[in-house]
Order: sequence, then C-alpha cells, then structure tokens
Amino acid sequence: MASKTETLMTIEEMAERVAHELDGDYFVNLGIGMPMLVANHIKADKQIMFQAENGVLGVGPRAEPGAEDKDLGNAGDENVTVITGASFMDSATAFDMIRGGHLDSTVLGGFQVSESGDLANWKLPNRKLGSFGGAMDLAVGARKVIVMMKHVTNDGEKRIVRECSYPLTAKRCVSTIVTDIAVIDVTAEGLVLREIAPGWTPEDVQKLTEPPLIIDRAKPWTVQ
Amino acid sequence: MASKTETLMTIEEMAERVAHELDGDYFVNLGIGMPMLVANHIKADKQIMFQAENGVLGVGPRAEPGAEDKDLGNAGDENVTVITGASFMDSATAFDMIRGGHLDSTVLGGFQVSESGDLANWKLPNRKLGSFGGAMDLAVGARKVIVMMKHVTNDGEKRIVRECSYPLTAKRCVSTIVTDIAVIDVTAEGLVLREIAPGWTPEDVQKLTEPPLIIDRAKPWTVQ
Amino acid sequence: MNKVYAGFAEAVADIGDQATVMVGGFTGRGTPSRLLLALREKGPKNLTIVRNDASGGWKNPIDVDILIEAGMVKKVITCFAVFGSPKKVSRLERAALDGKVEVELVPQGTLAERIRAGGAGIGAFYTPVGVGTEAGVGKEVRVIDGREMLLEFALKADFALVKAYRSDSLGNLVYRKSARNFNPLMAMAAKTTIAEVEHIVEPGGIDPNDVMTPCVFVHRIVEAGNGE
Amino acid sequence: MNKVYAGFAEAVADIGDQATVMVGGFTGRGTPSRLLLALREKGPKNLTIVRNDASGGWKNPIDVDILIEAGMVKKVITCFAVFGSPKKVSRLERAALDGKVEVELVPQGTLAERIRAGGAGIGAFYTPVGVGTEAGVGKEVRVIDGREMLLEFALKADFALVKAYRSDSLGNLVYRKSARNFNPLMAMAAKTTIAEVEHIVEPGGIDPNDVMTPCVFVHRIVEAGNGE
Repeated sequence: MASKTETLMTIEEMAERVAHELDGDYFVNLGIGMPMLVANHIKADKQIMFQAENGVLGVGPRAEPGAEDKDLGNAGDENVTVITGASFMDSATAFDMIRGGHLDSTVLGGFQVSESGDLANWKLPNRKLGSFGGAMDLAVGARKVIVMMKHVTNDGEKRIVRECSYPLTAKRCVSTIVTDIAVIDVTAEGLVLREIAPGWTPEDVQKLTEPPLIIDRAKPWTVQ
Repeated sequence: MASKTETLMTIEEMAERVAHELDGDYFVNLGIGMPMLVANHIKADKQIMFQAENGVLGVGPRAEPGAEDKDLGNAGDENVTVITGASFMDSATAFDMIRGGHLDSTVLGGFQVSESGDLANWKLPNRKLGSFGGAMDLAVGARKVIVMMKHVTNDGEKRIVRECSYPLTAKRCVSTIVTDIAVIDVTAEGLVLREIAPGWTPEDVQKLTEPPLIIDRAKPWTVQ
Repeated sequence: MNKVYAGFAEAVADIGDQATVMVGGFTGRGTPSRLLLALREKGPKNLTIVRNDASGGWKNPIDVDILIEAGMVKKVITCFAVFGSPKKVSRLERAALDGKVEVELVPQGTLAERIRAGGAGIGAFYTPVGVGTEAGVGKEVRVIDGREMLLEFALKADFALVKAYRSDSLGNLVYRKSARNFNPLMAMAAKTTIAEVEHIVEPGGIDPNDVMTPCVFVHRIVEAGNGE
Repeated sequence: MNKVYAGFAEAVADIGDQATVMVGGFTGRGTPSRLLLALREKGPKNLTIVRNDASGGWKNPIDVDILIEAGMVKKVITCFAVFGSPKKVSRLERAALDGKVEVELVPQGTLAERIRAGGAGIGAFYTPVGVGTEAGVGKEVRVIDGREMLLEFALKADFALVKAYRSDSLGNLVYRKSARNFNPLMAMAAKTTIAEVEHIVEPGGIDPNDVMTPCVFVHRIVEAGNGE
C-alpha cells in the first residue's frame, strides 16, 4: 500500500467526486463531518437545497466572521447562512422529511459498509458509549445513501466487508461508496466497481476489499 | 311528562348552566351544534380560550355580516372571529391538543350516556352511515367532558341509561350531564344528582333516568 | 424543476383511474376548489378520496362530493360522511346506501395522525381514541401506560390536492387562518402534491421562519387568485 | 392565570428530586441557558434529562452537562452522548463510564417523534429506523407494508425547559431560525412547560398565523433578553 500513497484521492477530491454523484438530486442532507465538505464542490450552475436535520432546508455557505447568527447553525453547530427559498422547521418535521423518504440523497461518513449495503458509522467497537445523532434516520430514510470514507483504516484494516463487525447504523441502506481509491455501487448482483482512482487497477482495489467486486465495468475516476 | 313541560329548561338556559360549569376552565372545546350556544353565556369578566378542532385556539364571536373571512370558520363552518391572543394550527396539532389532554374541558351533545359515563352521540341506531367528526377524540382527550342533552327523547325514551344501546362515541368519558331538568355527575359511586330544575323533585328525575341516582345531595338549579 | 403550472387542467392531467387522492380543507375553508373542478373535468374513475368531510353541503359548494356525484369515486376515507340531521341526505350517503361507494369512517384526530404518519415514514401508531366503538372494530388493542389503545396504520396517497394562501415559485407554502387544517399534513403524504395557491411570489418573498409547508413536499403549484 | 415570572429561580423552584426534565435546543441553539443555570442553583437530585445532545462542548458552554457535572442527574435520554472523536471525553461519557449516570441512546428522529407522541396522546408508534441495530435491542419488530419496523413508546416529562424568541404574556411562542428544533415538541410533552423568551410582548403582539407553540402548552414564561 505504501507505494500507492501518492495516488490516494484527497478528502477534497473525494468530496468533489461525491458532488458529481449528486447530479439530478435537489434535496440533500450532508452528514456531520467530512460529508459537509461536499457543499463546497457543487457547481455554481447547479442548485441544491441542503437540509440540516436540526431544522433547516436550504443551508447556504458558512457565515462570514462577524455575520454569525446565534440562532442559525447546522447540525454540527457551524455558523451557516441560508439560501433564498430556505425554510425552518421543528425537529419532528425535519425528521418527517428524512424518515418519510422526501430527500433525494444523503452523504454519510462510514466506518464499514457490507456487501449487502449495511452501514456502520456511529460507534467504534471498543467504545462503550456512542452518539446515534441523525445518522440512523438518514440511512433508513433518504432515497439514496452515499457513503464517503477512506477505503481502509489507518491500520490498513478493510472497511468494505462481507459483514460489518462494527455496530450497525442501518441494514441494506447504502447505494454508493466513494472512497479514496474507488467508486463502488451496492447492487442486487453484488458490489460493482464503477470507477478507480488514477494509478490503481481493479485488482489493486479488490485486494483492499473483502467481498468480491464486479470489475468488468470499471472506468477511470470522473474528473469534472 | 306533559304536565311538567312548562318547567323544562330551554336550550339557552341549559347553555347558561353549562357555562357556569366551566368555571375555572380556560381551554375549552365546544362541540358542533347545541354546545356552541354555551359561548354566548360566558360572563364578560371571565375569559375562555375556545378551541375549534379545525385549527383555532381563541375563537371569538360570530363575524358581523359583511366582515366574514372566507379563511376563518369554526368546525361547524360558521363565520367566526378570533380573540386577542388566538393562534391557528394544522389539524394534527389541533388534535394533539385534544388527544394529549391539554384541554380543560369539552361540551358535547349526546344521544345517550350510561351509568359508567359511556357516551353515544355520533349515530342514531337506525342509520347506516354516520359522521365521527372530532367527537371521539374530544370525548377521550379532554380532561372534563360535559354532555348537554335533553333528558329524554322526543318520544319520551330515556337517554341516561344503564348501558348505551346507540353506537358508542367513547367509554367512561363523561364527567357531568346537563339536561333540561337536571345536572348529574358521573362518579365512581354512581350517578349523583347534583341539581334539579325548578318544579322537579329528585323522584321525578329518577323516573326519567334508568340507572339509580344518588339523590341526597341534590340542590336547586344554579342561577347565575 | 419548474413547479409552476399555467392551468389547473394541466396540473391534474396525470391523475388516472384507481388513484388515491387526498383533498385538503375543512368544510369549504382551505379546499382546493379549482383543482376539484379540473379533476371532475378530467374524469378519472374508481378514485379513493381521503378528505376530512365528504358530505358537502357547506358554504363553499365545490367540494369532494362533486366527484362522488360524477361517479368517479369508489371509496372515501373521511370523518364526515353524512349531515347531522337524517332528513338531509348527502351525495355520499346516497351513493353509499346505493352500494356505489365504500366509506371508511375515521375519527378526525386519527385521520389527521394517519395522514401525518404516512408523510413521516411512521408505519402505524397507538391511539386511545375509538376503543370500544365502531371505529375500533377489527383493530388490534394494546394496553399502554394502563390505557387501552387502538393500532392505526399510516395513510399515503398518489396525489394530494391542497390549497394555500401564498407560495413562492419553489413551492414553499403559507396557509391563512383556519384554512390551514389538513393541507400541510396531506402535502407530506402524497407522491405528488399539487397546490392551488392564491398568490405566487418570487423566491425570497416568504420569510423562512413563516414557511408552513417546506418546498420539498410540493411538486406542482397553480395560481388561483383569491376570487372564488 | 398570570404566566409571566419575574425570575428564573422562581420559575424552576418546584423542580424537585426525581423529576423528568426535557430541555430544548440543538447544540447551543435554542437552549434555555438561563433556566439551566437556575436549575443547577436550585440543585434537585436524581433527575432524568431528555435532550437532543447531552455531550456539551458546543459554542454555547451552558448546556445540560452542567447538571451532570453537578451530580444532579441519574439518567439521560439523548441522541448525542459522546463527541465524535474518542480523544475528547464528554462529562456525560465520563459519568456514564463511572456508573454514575445511565444513558438511553435514541436515534434523533425517533427521539423527536417519541416526544411529539408524548404531547399528542399517542402511546407508541412504529418506525423503520433502528431495526437490526443497537437501537432496536429488546424492542418489538413488526412488518408493516413489507418493511420491518420497531415499536417505540411515547416520552413525557414533568417539566420542559424551552427557549423561544418571542412570547406574548399568554404564552404563545415564536421561535427563530434553527433555534426552533426540539422546543415546540417538548413544550407539548410536559406537565409544566417553562419558557425562557428573549422578548415578551402584549397579547395581540403576535399574528395568530405566526404562533408556533399555542399558549395552551406553556405554563410559565421568563424574559431573558437576548444578551447571552
């Protein structure tokens, strides 16, 4: 793996790649943390209504210093703005929107994704307590769940696995996984390797992926 | 019964008596029909926030001719006004208020009330179809349910019965019955005759009431 | 992504036979009359209608009973099927007695909550309302917190016809006074929500704090003016 | 019937040991900080706290974790018990690891819905969220519409501490922007709802269309100003 380090996609490149995956989507929730970077990579000509589960539809860029509003934040407590056409709602309505299947997609971070699309992203196995946040609702409710995570852990442990060993967030919920080396779709036939980062072969990706990948449709990484 | 006709309380007198029964109550729903007359008998120095289950808290008097608002009615489609401090809400919230036990009392019409406080008020037994409206929710949800009805049917059939023969609205829900001859409380000991209309004796009232009444506490009709 | 339709006919053009259609409003207030007229004109058959009151007979004469009269309805899920007085027979009552329309009668709070559940992805819920009555026949009963409760299932629809006071062109809706009622709930519970609005304004014309139905729930908007 | 209290201490004076207290807010936004400070001062023991996030550590330093630190809490029902990074240990995490506080972790949408159900007289509901996860352990599963769902029960409280932007003296509340969050839900679910509001206006000062929490749900109001 060391010899490949130079061709791992950066987090910003992953975020850009996820942004491309949102083509055609309009109502989108970005999970707390890394997924929030995706907002910076939406093309100017494309409008997306970002939902924040704390009760905002139409989250805009971060507030400029000095222009923060104590009553306006996203789910990660960042000072944000809203776009024209935004709305505020209570937490029940925010989750009606999520659970009721009204969002086109959500982007979530992940610890593990299984062959069948199970997601584990809320607690490390060695930790006693965790935080569910809104991840379980988003994973179950959004029409499309995109997971954005590094392909393996810092210790080289595989994250795309036959069965998750970490505590589950939701079963059979993931549509697509964007990692630092590949874009993989979860399908009824199995995991389909759709795109590969520059310098990687399908066989390289397979070595770092526990379940078998369907590799015959693999293409180069989409650059916008 | 014919000889007593002249001493039956009128509907307006019944409404006035019910109004007195609301002393200490603040959030009150008046059912469609006869109960709506109660609003006219609330003393000027006493403020009540009337709820209408179509989504109004703070219903005021009927709109003056020419001042009707097509978007403002009560549950019976009457053109009404609102008082200062009113609020509008959707039907789910209106019934959260009702079902969740937030209303002090409701006044409902009735066909029959049983000894244990069961209420039948939504359908005559010989009718195939009926309308539930909001009566079932009000009967179950309000903290106090006052039923306002004539003591017997036009055919002289008793309406305060051991068991309701008409289709039920809710079981064990009625607190107090105000009729044209008596005020009766539903208690764990049984039906307590609290007040009697002028010219009636407890025994007279008992004759027109199927279950035994506890009559030793009976007082004259309260006149405000 | 343009949600603004020029005409009512266009907005209901794909409501076909067998569709389940929710119709907002409580008596005539908040009732999308123009959409109802367009739907009658379009004339699909065997509709299932979900609506607070289906008896008609209110101040606003354009109500769901015009669809019943036109023979377009096979089933109605409602709280009000008949008038209070047995002497006045509603179109729905007559059609039901003739065996032409099936009626599912639901207590009003339960109807509101079932619709909300449908939009919210809640499968079912327990309510104390209706236990021991005709509303509870055939339903599961469970004791929760010492109280008997009925299991009631979510309601969803293919289409919701709602009426709003204002909308921006993105579909953010604001209702006025008691015309709100079932409209925000139904807007959430349908695959396609069609809003008849009095005034359409530009995006930004509605304060985000004042939006009552966020645009994610609304798919088509038609401006009606307020002259009904 | 006067709901306006002069001080925060007075408003929380009857919150006693063993009480269940819901606290509005999401991170620091919409959090009733002044009421929390007054409650810490009052010092009841063995409280059960219901709150979206209980980890503290947000921009607003006055959060429910000040009650945990003060040893007043026996149980917390929340979505956020710990920080994302295991390196930063929340007061709740430490107290829980020490066996001093019990934590019931709930998915956020389920928490919102359980609180709403508590206020709405709904006993329980079925949600697809949490099936097959730790959130579903020991809970009934039922297949509805082809989907596995968990049975979740309503949550109620003795007291709700909420934060609003404006109120009239009758207790009609208006929230501002994303500070709304759990506040309207909790206001409905408690026997006694105490609102910390920035500005109290006369009755009539709020348009009836704009009221977000009708006054029937609010029992005490204290004016805080907006200078926190």
